[in-house]
Amino acid sequence: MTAETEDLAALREAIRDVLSTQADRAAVRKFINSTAAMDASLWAQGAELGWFGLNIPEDDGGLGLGVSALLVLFEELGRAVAPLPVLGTVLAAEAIVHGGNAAQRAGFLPRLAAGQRPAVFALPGLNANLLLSEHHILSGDISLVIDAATAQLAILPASGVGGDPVFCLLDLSQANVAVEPQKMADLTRQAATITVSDLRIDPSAILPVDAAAMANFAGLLLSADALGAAQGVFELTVDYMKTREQFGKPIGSFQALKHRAAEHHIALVGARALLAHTATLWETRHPDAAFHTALCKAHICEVALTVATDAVQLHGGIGFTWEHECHLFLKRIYLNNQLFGTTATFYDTAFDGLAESFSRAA
Amino acid sequence: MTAETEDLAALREAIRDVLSTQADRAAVRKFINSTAAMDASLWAQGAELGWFGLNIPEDDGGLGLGVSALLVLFEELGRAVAPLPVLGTVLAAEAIVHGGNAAQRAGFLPRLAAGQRPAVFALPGLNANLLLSEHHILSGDISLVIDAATAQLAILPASGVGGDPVFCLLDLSQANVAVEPQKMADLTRQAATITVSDLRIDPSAILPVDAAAMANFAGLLLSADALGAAQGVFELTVDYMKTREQFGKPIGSFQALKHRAAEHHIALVGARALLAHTATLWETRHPDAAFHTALCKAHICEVALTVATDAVQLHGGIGFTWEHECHLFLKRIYLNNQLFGTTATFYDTAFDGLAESFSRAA
Amino acid sequence: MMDQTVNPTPFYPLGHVGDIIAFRAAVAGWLNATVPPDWRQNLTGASEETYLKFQNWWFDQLKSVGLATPHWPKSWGGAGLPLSHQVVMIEELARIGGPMAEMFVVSLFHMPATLFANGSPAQCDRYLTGVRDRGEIWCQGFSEPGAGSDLSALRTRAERKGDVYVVNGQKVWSSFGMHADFCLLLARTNPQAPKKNAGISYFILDMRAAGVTVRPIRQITGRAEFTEIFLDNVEIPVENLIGAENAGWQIAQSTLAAERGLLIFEHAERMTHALRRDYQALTEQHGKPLEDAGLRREFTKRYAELTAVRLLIKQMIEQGEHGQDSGLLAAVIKLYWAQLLQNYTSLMARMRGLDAQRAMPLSLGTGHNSGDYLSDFLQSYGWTIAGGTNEIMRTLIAERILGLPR
Amino acid sequence: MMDQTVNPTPFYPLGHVGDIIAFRAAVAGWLNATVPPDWRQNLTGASEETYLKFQNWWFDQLKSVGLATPHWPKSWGGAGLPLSHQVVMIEELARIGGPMAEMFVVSLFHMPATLFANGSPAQCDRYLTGVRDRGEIWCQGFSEPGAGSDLSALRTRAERKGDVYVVNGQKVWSSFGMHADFCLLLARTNPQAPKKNAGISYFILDMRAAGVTVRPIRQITGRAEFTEIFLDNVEIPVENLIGAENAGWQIAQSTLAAERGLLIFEHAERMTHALRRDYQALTEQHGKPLEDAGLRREFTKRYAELTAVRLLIKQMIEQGEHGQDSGLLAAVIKLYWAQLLQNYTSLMARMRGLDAQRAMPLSLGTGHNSGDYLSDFLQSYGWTIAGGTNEIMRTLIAERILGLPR
Repeated sequence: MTAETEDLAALREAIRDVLSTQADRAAVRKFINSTAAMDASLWAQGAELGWFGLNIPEDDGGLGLGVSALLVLFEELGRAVAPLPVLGTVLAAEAIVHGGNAAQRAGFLPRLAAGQRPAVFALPGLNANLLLSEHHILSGDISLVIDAATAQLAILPASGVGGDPVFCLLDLSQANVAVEPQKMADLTRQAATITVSDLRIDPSAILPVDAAAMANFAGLLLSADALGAAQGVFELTVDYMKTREQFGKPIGSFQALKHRAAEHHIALVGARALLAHTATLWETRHPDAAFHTALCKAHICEVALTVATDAVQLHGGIGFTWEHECHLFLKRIYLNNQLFGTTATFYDTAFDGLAESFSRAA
Repeated sequence: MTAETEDLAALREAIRDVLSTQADRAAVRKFINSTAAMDASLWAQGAELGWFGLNIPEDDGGLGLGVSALLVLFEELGRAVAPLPVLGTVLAAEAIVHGGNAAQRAGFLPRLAAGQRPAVFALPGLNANLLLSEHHILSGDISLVIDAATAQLAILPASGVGGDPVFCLLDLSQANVAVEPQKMADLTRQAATITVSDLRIDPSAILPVDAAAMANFAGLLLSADALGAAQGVFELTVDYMKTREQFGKPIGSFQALKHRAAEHHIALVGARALLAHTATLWETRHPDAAFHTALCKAHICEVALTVATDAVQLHGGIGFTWEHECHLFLKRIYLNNQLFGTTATFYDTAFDGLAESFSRAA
Repeated sequence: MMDQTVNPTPFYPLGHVGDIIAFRAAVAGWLNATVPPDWRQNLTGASEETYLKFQNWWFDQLKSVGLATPHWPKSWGGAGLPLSHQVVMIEELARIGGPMAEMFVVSLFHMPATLFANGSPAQCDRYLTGVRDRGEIWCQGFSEPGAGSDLSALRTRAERKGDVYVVNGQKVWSSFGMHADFCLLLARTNPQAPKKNAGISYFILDMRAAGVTVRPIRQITGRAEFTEIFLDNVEIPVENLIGAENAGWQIAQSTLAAERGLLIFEHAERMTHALRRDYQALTEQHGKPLEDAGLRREFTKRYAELTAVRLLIKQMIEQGEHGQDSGLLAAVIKLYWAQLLQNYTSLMARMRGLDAQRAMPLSLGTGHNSGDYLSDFLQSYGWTIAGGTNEIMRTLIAERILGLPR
Repeated sequence: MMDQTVNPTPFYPLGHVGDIIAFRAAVAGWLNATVPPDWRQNLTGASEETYLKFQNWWFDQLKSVGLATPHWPKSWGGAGLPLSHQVVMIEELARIGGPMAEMFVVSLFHMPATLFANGSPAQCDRYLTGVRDRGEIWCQGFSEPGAGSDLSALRTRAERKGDVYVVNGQKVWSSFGMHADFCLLLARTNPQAPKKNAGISYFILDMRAAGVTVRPIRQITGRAEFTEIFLDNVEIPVENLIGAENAGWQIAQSTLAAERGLLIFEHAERMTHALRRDYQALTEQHGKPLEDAGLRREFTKRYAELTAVRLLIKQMIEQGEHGQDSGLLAAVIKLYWAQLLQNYTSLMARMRGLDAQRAMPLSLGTGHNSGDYLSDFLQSYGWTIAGGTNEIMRTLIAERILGLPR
């Protein structure tokens, strides 16, 4: 692992700059206290800066900066607990880049990149109950689709003839599609239940999707978001420890608290190295990229949850209040832990990949 | 759970008194530095005081004081890291009490109770390779039998006709039985490999044994031993923390170390309550006794290992030396963790029992 | 159900004191007949007003059979129940999953513990009667923004002026302050005292006095159970001083020691039943009993710890019954319980997967087994931070039990 | 194998410096031709004498191809290898599971780091040559029974008398002191210095001087790698003072910072290969790849941490290559590695079950992957306690990196 390239460092700074005004504490607080499903001005700003197309090829209207750039974005969004429903759009674009035909690429990717069509992507699972009939009629519902409250386009899993999973690309603004927003414990993001009644799906809108690869890709973004959020809440905590006094001394001078902070620091430093390395594996299309991604999701989300859980404790009473931002981080990280698979399942995926990598090398 | 009864407290004090002279640091050290397979004088003392027959019924020549008394003995032995190969004898007696015929009870139990026949008991497993033929000829070997280096009598698992496990009672001093001692990392106990060549087993010497119950019973004794050892090493550690100075202060005044000590204390207090309660369940023949026993083995040995692992760290360099007794405790506890099943397997047994208890109560 | 008139039942537990089996049956029978089976649903997404009404209703139900103040001595109108019977009462309440009288905790435990030991006869008479007969609600005014773990740093000032003390300052973390009639208040009467602990006095504050402003503090679950109390030239009559002037620190110790035993016992008993329900729900969700070995073992480990802490609580209760001081055991239990609760609720939130991440309507007054697993986890900080943080408890255990140097 | 004459091989790695691929191939080829495949077996249950002979033999092998002092500048007879090549050398050594030159760690790292920065030309000449040409062995005499984590409390006294310092005192935890020719010694020259750190001087001690007694300390693995050194009126010539009198504390910092990067790198690379061997052994033992979900995840978590720490080490090495100070990153790596090593070896001991509990003959010089899992775990305390305990590292990280107040 080398230090971040200059390009990425510049991108990080630019994103952080924007977020420091558009998604500062006041803005996040305002969003949370509003009934809005998304912060439209932040979305517009992100669109203008090309955030949604960072990883979309230039030929498809994106910036083609690769996965590393996307990870910088997600890390910064996490660090700011920014209320930006970007995950769905990025995942939908990834699915179309890999599985869309020329017309779909041309029709959707530039608009996704430009933030003109907020989108979502979902995987099969307990909450997915969509059926695609022999005659390509889609019916049923799928719940807890992250970012769906504000989406216009969706790539959703359905059970096809014979039970095989298929992925359908559909417009959510049609008459026979209903989107029912679902608030999450994480106040900075929303989900929705999407109900489809007898919607005809054009055969070309059935996309070939590598579900495992998509789960991994989502996991990578979520681990960057979790790392950023953990870093954010840890910085808050260290600052607080320097100023808050008890027994006539800053609480940061108490050795037991110091030692816990040191443990959090080294865990975060290790997590950051793991993530940066995994980004490199992606960029070089290394065969170990997939299992390192699963490792990131499992390990980084776990580390982040440990840090955030203790951050509230280290803040004491004030960290237990709604007004303080600690809980925004904790809840966001907790959701990241559970999205697109749990820590346990991602560790299992990582182990299988590690075993495979051992036998490949043997 | 109530406080310990007066009888048990008196027994504990009596045992501790004996061990404080017969198994003090010097005696333990002397044993470790010797080539002896056991401390004969400690064995004789234990025999005289009836330790081996604490849980053997009075009619069979024991003291009939029940499981609670036995647990007090094991806890005190652990606390003193006493080199007394008593586990094997107690397990063999338990197997004969439950599975022996009248002649075997009369023939063996009084002598086991009196410490005249050191014995061992083993369960089927990876290290057991004994076969009992159709004609009752026993052959093969079994390794890592705890306490076997000094035993005269054994109850050993063999694979019978059709592969079913059977348990054979045999005299180890016979010509076609060889006992090869195996030193363990735990310096206070030894094991052996027992090799049997074409030994005829009388049908009456094939004992009905409930292997799961015996594993549980062994687990209970081992958890008492582990708890005692953890308590012993923790007391050493707290004492050391009060006197050892660094940076001009006793290390026990450093908050980070204090907090770790407090965590160890509460874990040990909880473990002790769990063990005492489980003893009560045994004495009342409560249906939940078995799964609580598995819970004790898993949880108490785990707590003990955590405490002992940190005890060495809290001692710093001195704890890393052979001359200091820290490692005797750590190694004894580690062995307890692995004997008759691991923490993982005992947690699994406990869970199954808990689930069964739920459905029983439903 | 909340405005239904009290229905006289054939169960009168107090008629069976001395026969513990009959007492248990009577309590169980009465609870079955009294606790509305849908009370949890009714309080899910309910307004604070509904909650307040329900708490008052429940207190009245308990009062109607003499069980509102079971642990108070008969001389003060309590049931004077032996501890063994209080234990039974709590066990049965936990078994049926009945409501907790959580709004009355200070009224039932802290205030009387303080007044029994230090109150004047007139104070006892007025305020104990107020709780017993009228269900008056008390809150506690100890912590301040600058004095959390370090109470001795408190800055709220009480100046004697003739027949009153004039009080100025700010209190924080007062549970149910918005509903409280009275407050147990610590304030500094002698700022010149050489030790910071000295110079503090203990008052009864009428929450309706002029100059008292209460502001709810929303906690991370979304619930506003705590309050800040602002005191702006509030006049407290001198007869509302408890004990001697500047003796507040000592008196506060009896307040803090008041609640531990039975409250944690109730929580632990409730967790025992919750764990079983959780086991069943998870088994249904996953089709078989927790087949994931890692999570299953974590679950089993928590069960071991729950068993252990219940045993320790019973030990403490027995010590109390024999008049032994169990303050140090109480500290062990507080720390053990706080960590167990946090670990257990976090495990449940993880085992429940994405479903546990939905925003759910608040389930008021259902403690840490609301069924909203993430909320229960967040709620657990109430135990790890309030009433002595885990950190304070660890230091106390290390110094007072293990004898490690300061 | 140990007395076989050096067999000239076609591999001469130093001939390929600059072409890293060819260099790697040459190193690998040389190692294959040189490292006895049975060296681990030969050192299992071996005597200390056999071990000493083997370490010397291995040093000679390295020397014969110029790889004994790869990181020393050419001006001092080293290979002056670029860091990138040293990394390759270590990677290949780890891959083949070759021996570590562990007895020479102080000779190769601490002594030269100290002398390059603070030694006189005569000192450099004498002692660097001694290691390079004659394989002289050095040990470190810093810690004392009363000065472990707190070095400033050291009490060994050196009094100037004419041309010598007369030294009295006791040192402890000196690795390989029984084999050492020389010792890097800290002793107090000015007991009246106002700060305890001042008043300490830094000496070169000849271990064969009159009054030096070395006693091995057996550690919990049974191995005696450490020693105590007793100093009874030992005379050290004044020319063996390093730097100025009373400047020892500052000079010691350069000694302590000497080793971190490459040594931990070597250990981590070795663990990477050990982990793979362990995976295969466990898969064979259990018939399938770690089917227990709980243990499997713990194993995978350790793999994640190993990956992370290897990346951090590479980052530190690159910083070093660019002349950046990486002292704080080194502290992070030391703590991270120590905990990882202890957790990994403990996991392996547990996964191996009862088999890992046998007493096994010591496997000398095989580091923390001897194959005796319990010993490896016990050995790991060498990392969590020595060279700055975990506790010292945590405090350092909290104060120096996070800026938390003292």
